[in-house]
Amino acid sequence: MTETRITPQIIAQHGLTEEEYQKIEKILGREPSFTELGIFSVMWSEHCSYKTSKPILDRFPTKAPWVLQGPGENAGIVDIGEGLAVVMKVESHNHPSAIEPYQGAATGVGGILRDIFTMGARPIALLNSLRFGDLREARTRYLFEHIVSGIADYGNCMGVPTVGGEVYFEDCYRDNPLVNAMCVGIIKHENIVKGSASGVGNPVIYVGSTTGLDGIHGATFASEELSEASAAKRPNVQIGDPFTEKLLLEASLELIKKGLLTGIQDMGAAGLTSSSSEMASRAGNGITLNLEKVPRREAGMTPYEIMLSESQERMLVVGKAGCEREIEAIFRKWDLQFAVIGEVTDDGVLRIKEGDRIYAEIPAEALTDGAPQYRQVSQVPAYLEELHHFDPEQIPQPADYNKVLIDLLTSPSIASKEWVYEQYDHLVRTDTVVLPGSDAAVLRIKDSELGIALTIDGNARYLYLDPGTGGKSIICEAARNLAVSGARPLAVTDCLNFGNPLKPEVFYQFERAVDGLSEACEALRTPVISGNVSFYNESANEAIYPTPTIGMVGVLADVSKAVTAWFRQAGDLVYLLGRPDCHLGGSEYLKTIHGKVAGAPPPVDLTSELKLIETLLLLADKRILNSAHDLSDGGLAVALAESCVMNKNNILGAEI
Amino acid sequence: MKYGVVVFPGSNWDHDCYHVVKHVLRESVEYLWHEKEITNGFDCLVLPGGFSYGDYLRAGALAMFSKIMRSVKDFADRGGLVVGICNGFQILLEAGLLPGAMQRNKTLKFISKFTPVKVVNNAIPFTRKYQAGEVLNIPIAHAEGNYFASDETLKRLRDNGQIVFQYCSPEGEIDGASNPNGSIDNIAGICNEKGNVLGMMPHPERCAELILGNDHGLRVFSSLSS
Amino acid sequence: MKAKVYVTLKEGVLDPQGKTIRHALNNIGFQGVNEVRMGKYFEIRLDDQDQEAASEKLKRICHEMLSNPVIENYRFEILPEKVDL
Amino acid sequence: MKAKVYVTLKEGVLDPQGKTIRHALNNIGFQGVNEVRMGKYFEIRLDDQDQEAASEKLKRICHEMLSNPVIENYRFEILPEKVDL
Repeated sequence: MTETRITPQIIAQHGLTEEEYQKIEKILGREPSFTELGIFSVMWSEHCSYKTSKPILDRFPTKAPWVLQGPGENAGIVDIGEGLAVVMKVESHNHPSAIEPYQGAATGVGGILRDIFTMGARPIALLNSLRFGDLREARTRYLFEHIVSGIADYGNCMGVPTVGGEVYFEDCYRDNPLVNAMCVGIIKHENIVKGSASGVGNPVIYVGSTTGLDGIHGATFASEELSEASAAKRPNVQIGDPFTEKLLLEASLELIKKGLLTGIQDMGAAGLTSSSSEMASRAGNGITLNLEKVPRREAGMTPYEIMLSESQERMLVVGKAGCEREIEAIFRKWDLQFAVIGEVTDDGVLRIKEGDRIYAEIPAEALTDGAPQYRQVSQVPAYLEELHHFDPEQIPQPADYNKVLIDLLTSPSIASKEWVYEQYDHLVRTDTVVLPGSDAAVLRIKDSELGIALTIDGNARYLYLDPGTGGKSIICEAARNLAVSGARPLAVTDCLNFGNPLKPEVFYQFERAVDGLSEACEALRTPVISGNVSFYNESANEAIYPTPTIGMVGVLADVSKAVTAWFRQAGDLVYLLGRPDCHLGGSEYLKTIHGKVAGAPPPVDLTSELKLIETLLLLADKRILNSAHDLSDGGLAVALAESCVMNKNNILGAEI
Repeated sequence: MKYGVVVFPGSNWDHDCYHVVKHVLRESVEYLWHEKEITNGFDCLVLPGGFSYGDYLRAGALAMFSKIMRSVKDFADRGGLVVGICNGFQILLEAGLLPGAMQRNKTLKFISKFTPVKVVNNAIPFTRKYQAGEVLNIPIAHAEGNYFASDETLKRLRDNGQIVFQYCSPEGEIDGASNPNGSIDNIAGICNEKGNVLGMMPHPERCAELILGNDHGLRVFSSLSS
Repeated sequence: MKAKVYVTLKEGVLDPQGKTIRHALNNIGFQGVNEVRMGKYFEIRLDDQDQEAASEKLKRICHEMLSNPVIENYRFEILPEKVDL
Repeated sequence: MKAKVYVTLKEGVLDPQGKTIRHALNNIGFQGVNEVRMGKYFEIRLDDQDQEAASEKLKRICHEMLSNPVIENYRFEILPEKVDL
């Protein structure tokens, strides 16, 4: 079964340490084959195993009576009443977007959509959080334009409305833009499907695009297995095919509705390897795959390449034995390529065969849960000390307050994002009641009075200055954005974008941020139900700001009580809720006007935040508010200005 | 009234047209899969918006070859009512049921926003319940809505009153400033000579209920009922 | 048999993409670019061995699908298989 | 000086449009169409009289704007003005 001789150099090039290799030998009771080494290297990578972040992620609160599915599945699920549930997740596609912005961002949207409909839910909304360098640089404008059009083209073609998001510009993202894509679906409780290979003997079916050489990570070196020619042909860019994905969406939902399958999963990172091993291990079963049956785009692909390929728009389905004919009829109706490539076994082993030769035999559980976990060293960043010596008194009073307000309103991070969201179809499915531009998007649910509100928020500068307080403040901001719209915050999906975790200063940021996020999630009763970690985000080998982005969903008992952010009519009274104390630390004013990033972010009082949310919900429920707007970047002045001019058909003023 | 909503692989707005007809208008409606022949008993066919075949090659280019298009043509020739919305309009143009062609928006960008549109011809079955010159505020959402027609086609459209909708300013002015995509003559919707086939880029099904902003689009459908 | 197909806009038909590209080229400092017209280019591999049959088939493929006769012209060249594209 | 530019996807890079067109052609009865690859075609008119200068300029135009070097190749031909395209 051995192919290439395993050498220490090959092991290192697979990103595995000597100890990890020894653990593999102990698990297998022998030396691994080359294909097995590739499979372990991908499944035990940071991206798939979370081996550095898992000990910290376990601190997140993930339980609540309304949580039907917490972290660990393709996406998280929360009950919203009337037998309905919302499925939600956010994913990052930062590095591919830095290489090819259009395709990188597009395939990011494609991936997050699949995570939702593989749970059996119809995707009903997309949001995204984008971060770039300085807009004055041509490269940044290029990335910005192509990332936005990549997201637009994919989402629009899929017929899923992009209803909200945020865009920030900060020097630290110059070479490493952040592209976080969030998707939300809706489902009846009884239709929920888990990504598990249950039912020994059930057929394992491959459906979707053919397998190519694209995106094979891990070692890129010459050996018998990877000829120079194939290395050259291995484009590191995956191309999105939204049309095939639309067919996959409709076919999958039809299969699920007719109860023809027991499990379904997207072939995402590490493609066939992660989908088969994760589905097997969740069900406590094994899977045997016959690779000669895998539809492929290139001739002469090796088992190693087939198992590690990350071609897009492919799914693994575990059908119910006996329903093969009906399943295949649905794939034919939607003109989809498919093939039965294996079956579920009861020995808990992932067995990879081509013809009658076995290339891999690995306990599935060892792949999904066997990776060692690491306790990284954490150390307070040196910059913190110096930045906290900030005395707001030495900031001179502005000579011309009007000019300051105009400068803030025209700074790219605050300015209107209409140029961006006008490229997104935010109306398809005719459910979008509050369109992009307000504090949160609100969607109605047909045949029900319920409404759901969605937002995605982040404030990297606060976390840069104090990861703990910063983490708390973005949970509160997301919750406030929902509450001002009249929705009760329910749950969080998080995308944790950080630098290299092996640097102690970065790991300090990561650990403190998760603590802050956890504390606020606990206090505001918004548990984390899904998420994603993206490490190694560096710009000119300097880590980006610690940037968690928080997707949050809220529910409205009566969607007609939704509240928007713009003033409605002259003569209305303007109230400021919450403590009006003044903090300049980490403010947009300090950065934009004085070019300073310093001080500490405003302290967060979680009990008063909870009271504020309850008050806003009460006011909305009683239909007392004509509008409500959250104070965030730029503070009170910017919030007032926005409320005056947001509604272009009814521009108003305000006397304070 | 019995409606048939045609579903191509890649259609997205089929759900929404179906919803408006069934739940808002309370008329009977069925989905028609693109590989089926149309049986009789239908009064109006809706070709919905979306990205049929991913809009690969050209918007609507590949959908034209679906089996159902032959019977859509026969249905139209017999005087049946056919409305093509956005991608549906592009398919009608590719299939030759309506004259002219669509090109990429002048901004080369996808545009999604509420847009003022003027009803120029209120004498066809789809626009009977509008006043002539009425300004509607209807969402558009497309990347290829830049309508082109040769000079003689344009002349024929004008002479026969086949121009049904034109982009305009909120006050009803038809000028360059109020043209979102570069469409010739600000054309947003046209019909065939008999007036039983309508193609329009704006989405009436997206504004057929007050909760979505306004119900200006509803009368494109309700005009057909008595 | 390999074929190259060129689909271009007819005279007098506005070319929004060509116009925008020319404009962008001037903006980044390329002088003397008088006109840019953008079209589609296809490389097609056919089974047919016989030049005549291939050309007949290509005509129909171009006319019926690859080009929109209302606004586009098409041209194609057929190359014997062994020529590297 | 007139130039023809051909921009095509690199080998191994998936071409969803070409794939879907080939599939559609088979569906409507065109047999023996083994592969369709779709790319872009440009006709550019330049002021430059000198072949060398034009070629130099075109290289930069293709590299910086008309093609995406990460996933696309380009080729161009320069024709003296009087040749009808």
